[in-house]
Amino acid sequence: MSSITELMPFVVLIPLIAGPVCALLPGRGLPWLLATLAMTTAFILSAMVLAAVFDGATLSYAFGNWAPPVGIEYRVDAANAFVALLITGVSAILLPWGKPLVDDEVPERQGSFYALVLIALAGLLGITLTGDVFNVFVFLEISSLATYGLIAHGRDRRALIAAFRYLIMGTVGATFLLIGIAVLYILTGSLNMVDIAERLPTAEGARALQVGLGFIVVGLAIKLALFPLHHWLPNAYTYAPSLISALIAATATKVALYVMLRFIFDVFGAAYSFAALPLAAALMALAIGSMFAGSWLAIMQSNLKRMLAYSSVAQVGYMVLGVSLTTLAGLSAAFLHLFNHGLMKAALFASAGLVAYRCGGLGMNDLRGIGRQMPWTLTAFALAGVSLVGLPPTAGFISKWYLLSAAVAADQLWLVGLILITSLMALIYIARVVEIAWMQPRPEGAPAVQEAHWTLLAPVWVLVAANFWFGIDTRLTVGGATRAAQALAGGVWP
Amino acid sequence: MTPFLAVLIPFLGAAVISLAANRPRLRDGLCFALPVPLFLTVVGVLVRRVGGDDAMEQTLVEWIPGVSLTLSAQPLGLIFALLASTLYIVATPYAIGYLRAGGYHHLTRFMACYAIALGATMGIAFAENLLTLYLFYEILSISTYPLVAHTGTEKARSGARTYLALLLVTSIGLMLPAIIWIGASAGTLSFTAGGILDDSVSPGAGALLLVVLLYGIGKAAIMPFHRWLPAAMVAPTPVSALLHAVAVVKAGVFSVLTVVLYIFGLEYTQSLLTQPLMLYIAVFTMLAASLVALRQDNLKARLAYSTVSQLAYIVTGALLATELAAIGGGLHMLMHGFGKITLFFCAGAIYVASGINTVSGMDGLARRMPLTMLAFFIGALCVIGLPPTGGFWSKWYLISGAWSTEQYLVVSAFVLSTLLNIGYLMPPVMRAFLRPPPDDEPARYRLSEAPALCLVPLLVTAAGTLVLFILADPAYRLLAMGIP
Amino acid sequence: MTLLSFINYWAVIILMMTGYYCMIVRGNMIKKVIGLGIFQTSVFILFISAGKVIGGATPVLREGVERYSNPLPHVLILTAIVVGIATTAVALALTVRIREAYGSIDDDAIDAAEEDDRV
Amino acid sequence: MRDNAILVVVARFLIPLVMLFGLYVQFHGEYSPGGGFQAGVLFASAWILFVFIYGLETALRVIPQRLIYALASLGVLLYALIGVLGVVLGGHFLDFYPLLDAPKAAQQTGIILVEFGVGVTVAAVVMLIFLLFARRRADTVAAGLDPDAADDVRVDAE
Amino acid sequence: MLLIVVAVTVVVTRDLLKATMLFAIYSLTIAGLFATLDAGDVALTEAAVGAGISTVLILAVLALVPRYEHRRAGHSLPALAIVTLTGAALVYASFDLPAFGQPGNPVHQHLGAYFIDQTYADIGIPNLVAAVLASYRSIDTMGEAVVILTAGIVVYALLSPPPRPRRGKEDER
Repeated sequence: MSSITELMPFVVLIPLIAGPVCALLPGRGLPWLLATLAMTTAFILSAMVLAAVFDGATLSYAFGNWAPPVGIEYRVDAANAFVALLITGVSAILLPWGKPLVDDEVPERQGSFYALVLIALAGLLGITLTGDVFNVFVFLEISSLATYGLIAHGRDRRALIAAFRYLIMGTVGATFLLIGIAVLYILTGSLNMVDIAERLPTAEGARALQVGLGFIVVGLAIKLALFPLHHWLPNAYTYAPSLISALIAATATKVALYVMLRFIFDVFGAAYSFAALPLAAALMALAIGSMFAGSWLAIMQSNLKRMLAYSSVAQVGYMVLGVSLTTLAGLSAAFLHLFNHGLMKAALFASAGLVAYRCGGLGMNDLRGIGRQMPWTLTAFALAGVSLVGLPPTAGFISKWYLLSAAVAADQLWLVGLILITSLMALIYIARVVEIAWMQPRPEGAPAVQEAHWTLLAPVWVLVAANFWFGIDTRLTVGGATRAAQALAGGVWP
Repeated sequence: MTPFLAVLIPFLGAAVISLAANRPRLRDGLCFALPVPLFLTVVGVLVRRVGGDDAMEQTLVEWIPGVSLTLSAQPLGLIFALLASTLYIVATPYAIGYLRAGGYHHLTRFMACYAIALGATMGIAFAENLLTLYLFYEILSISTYPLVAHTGTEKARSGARTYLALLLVTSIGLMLPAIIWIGASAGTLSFTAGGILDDSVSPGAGALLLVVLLYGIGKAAIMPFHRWLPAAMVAPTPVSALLHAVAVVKAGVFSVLTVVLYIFGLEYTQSLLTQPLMLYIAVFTMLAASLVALRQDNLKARLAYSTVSQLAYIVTGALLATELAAIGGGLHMLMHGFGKITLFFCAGAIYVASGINTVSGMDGLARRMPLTMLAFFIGALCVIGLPPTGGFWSKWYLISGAWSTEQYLVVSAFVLSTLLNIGYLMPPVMRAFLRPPPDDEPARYRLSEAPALCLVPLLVTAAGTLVLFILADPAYRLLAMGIP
Repeated sequence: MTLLSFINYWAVIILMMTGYYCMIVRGNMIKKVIGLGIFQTSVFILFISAGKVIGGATPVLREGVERYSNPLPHVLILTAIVVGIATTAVALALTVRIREAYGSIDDDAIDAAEEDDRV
Repeated sequence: MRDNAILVVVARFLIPLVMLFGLYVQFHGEYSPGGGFQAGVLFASAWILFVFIYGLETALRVIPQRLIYALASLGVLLYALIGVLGVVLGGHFLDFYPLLDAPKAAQQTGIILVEFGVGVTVAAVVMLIFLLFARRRADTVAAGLDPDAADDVRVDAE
Repeated sequence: MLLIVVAVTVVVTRDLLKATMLFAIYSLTIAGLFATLDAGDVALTEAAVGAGISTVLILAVLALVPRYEHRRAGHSLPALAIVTLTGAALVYASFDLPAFGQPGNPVHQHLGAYFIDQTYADIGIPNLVAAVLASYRSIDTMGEAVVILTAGIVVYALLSPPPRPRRGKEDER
């Protein structure tokens, strides 16, 4: 137990240190190799960490051996170990996949490119594991700054605009978070999450605290791309290099949601948060807005990556909806969907990336008849799409089952209808792509497209297989999600 | 020889067929071979079950706390599995022959999806609980979509869209919430003799659930959610024959029967407020679809509406909620399966051999395709329900069941519908045998049957309907085992 | 509490909102970056003024000084300033590239160019 | 500007002074305000002054761009190395006590070393960024483009 | 008050050069304010960063972009509403914030007191800010160094490829 505590911070530190090393490496092979190795090691470590906290334990690691709250601690329970496993796992699978695509899209200066990838991931992991509110801000900025840079690597010139607008929105979000942190600090004199939670009762009832909570939630909602603060997301996902789209789609919004929950539940306390502000109602309204706006806009898109990006907005809505039910079951469903959606979106973006790699464009016209020429890629896309729609036996079905059950258990039957309607909307946009790719003939004169190499396909299929595996064997995902919810809201919510 | 093996074989087969994509001979060989072990397995399970073994329950994994992915062999499911696996044997050569003769492409995709659909059908037949059934139900919907859209023409795509949309909208929008609701109230989803809902939901909720579930099982094609079935006729005929006359639609009515028998329970169903409502909707579907069928000139469309009507027989049987009627429904599933696949095989053979796909074009056809038309005649008899075919028995039990509950309206509807059946199935036969060909072109008189790969299967199934007339009793006893 | 004790906060709030307004309304990218700077610095003032103790001294230990201001906010703000300048640098680099790619750094012009791209 | 004698004289005098002050701030940070970050900025500004007076090419001959780029990473790595050293010697990450036997001296050593790491990174990055911005115009001209080309959209200047 | 005036002018002016200069003055004033609030380190940094580096950088960019801002059609009322709303929320909050500079405020009770009392015993250096920065909260500072490095790498990646002629539409391959 103690040795795993000693190793735990290295989930963050390995990529954080490997990043600068990567920046110094020349050529194309070495930086990639280092990045892959670093993320694989971090994945193994985080699996060990999750195993150690699975039965409800909490690990705490004090940096510099300064006991918290004086120093900064990393504090891990089932909730963040679960999220860390998703981040490291998805990136360990996607990095090997992305190599040829990166060679294609970012031919030069790959050392600095992979350095940014590692730093961005380290930042996300840092946010996930830390137990200090200011440290959240610092690591949030680390990952955001690296992400802006990575998005700007996209080949299309619109990538620059996307990065700039994301930068402005992201910085507003981070500054809002900072204002919230300032309020917390001024009222309690502490920065450690547990310590603040202990001291807050003296300040309860303060109007400032309500406002602080509001600022933190809004700031993180920007990062989360919750409707109506989602405008930065579609362009950023669309024009980023394929590897980056897949990586951030699978991880970044999830981390934002996690840390928002951490603030709501652990720092402010669920009892306070949901009483001080009409948080449940607000989150529910925004979640429903996200679900419908995201799904509707996804249907309207003619670019595959953009469509997937809007679909992410909708899926974030499901997660927030789970939280807004204010029951343990709803929160579990949110965590479950957080994990499963990471898997399915990674698979979808990865197969879309392969299509872009082989056929150049991602407009619906470029996709016509592509299924016959890239059967393995498009089959993977279709299967991951089945998971997104939420049909059995996929991970997406399991999330939806739990979300629906939670809504039924919370006597919110009308939500069941809304969830199902948006699922059917997902069906529309996925089925449309499948139909165009498989059932339409290739346009006259279009160049023949070759199926991607099996080394590229293998990681995508690993992700697809994971979608099916976790659709049948749900012990890890459901167990992890239930325990994560227990860790956050156990004893507070029914 | 377990249910699990029966489900596994087609899925493995699909994988092997895909891998053999680049070696057509090997692939075709695999396609021919695949139904045999499947059939033997189902027979093996049947023998063990009849021989007094238990239900051979197999749990693969605890899927969701309290609900497992479980398979078991129940009498009704065995009948269904036996029907599908038997017809799969004859349908495979027919499909290969038809596709070759028609010059279709993408045979690998076709055969792989065909196999997956069969696997899903086996899963539905052997499902031990509602969620497992739902799983395979959805796999069946998805895996048949590429088959319906197979030709890739605009018409095929739009038909397939309707098909998939209706099936998924009903199953996701109605069936899934109903399942969740039942799971939340009853605490279990296992199929249990006598039902599980009895005292866990209020009568009003139970009544609502009946409606939601019956419509949620869109594959049963109760009006107004029947549109997918005619839409699916854009598929190549082997698909229509095996899937839309047997596997898919029978999966729908099988689900209805199972839900009524093992989720609601017969007594509870009778007590529900909406039982008469749904019964009359089913009766209406039965008559209305027959009337529509009368007016269809396209042969496949006529058969499709006939299927809608015949499915409503089975749903009516289930909703009458008596032992006799339920057994009649189960038997009709079997008999209609054989009869309708024969008719579709014939329709396909006619199309392949002569390019004719309308009833009005069939004048004098018997001179060119006597064997096919003979088989068509026998199949029609079976669907109408006349001896010496198996269809007679199933209709007999259905009417007896209705009679015993003193639902005279339903009885008369059955009789009326039978007359309508004759009205829409006999004209093609009459035209083919009695009328002369439209012009005196000598070629029209030459004997030109469809290729052997198409012809033999349809003769086999036609013979099957006759054999079932004799074998109805064992089937009746098997079904009676499962109905309390 | 006197009105005086709020003036500090209110001044900060006004500054904050000025910067915020500049960021979201101004179409020019340089202006947005400057607005960002103003917005962030005003939050820094909030922290630093929270750390002030009236009659305190700079937190460097010396003989004969009893009361020091709180060092912790200073540390946080040092970090935050660094983060701020890092963001500014990235934003400016992006601005340069955008100008090169689009020939303008104004939102309206770029929106127009985006429309062209989409066609 | 190289021709302006007065400027050169002043600069020759000023640049070492600023650098010296930078070093003072770097290593005297424990006693008075200042530390790695400020020192890095000061050092970089001395370098920028140097660039203004002697030109970019001369400056790059003294410290080439690749070196600046490498130093930026090396500074962070120095910081991380000290952190890992704490773990290797049996403590936690960034634990300075295990570095030396005397606790206070150990802490001070650790602080000085990590501050030096920060200083190196900051100086290198500021130099790098300035370098890139300053060179951009020259690069643009070299690429045959006119950096002052009118905007695609009409400018309605005041 | 001076700050507000300067800030508003910065926002209003459309001459970017003027705005930059005013922004530098703004930063310097802030630095002075920090110094009077006993934050010597922060004042020094703000002066170096706000008035120094960012001014130099913006100036360097202004050499590459036009000096004047375009006039924008109309004012954005929704934006103004959002800003007012946010401001109002903060004013609402400010009523409950502790009074300025009182030693009894929570901020000074807990960690602040620890650092002032214990640092010399723990570490033995007089500059508390340096001690907290580099030892107690050293992982934050490492994060800060990484942020700077990231900025360096991003700018390097963005600006080191040679400029290309402007095109109407970037070709895809």
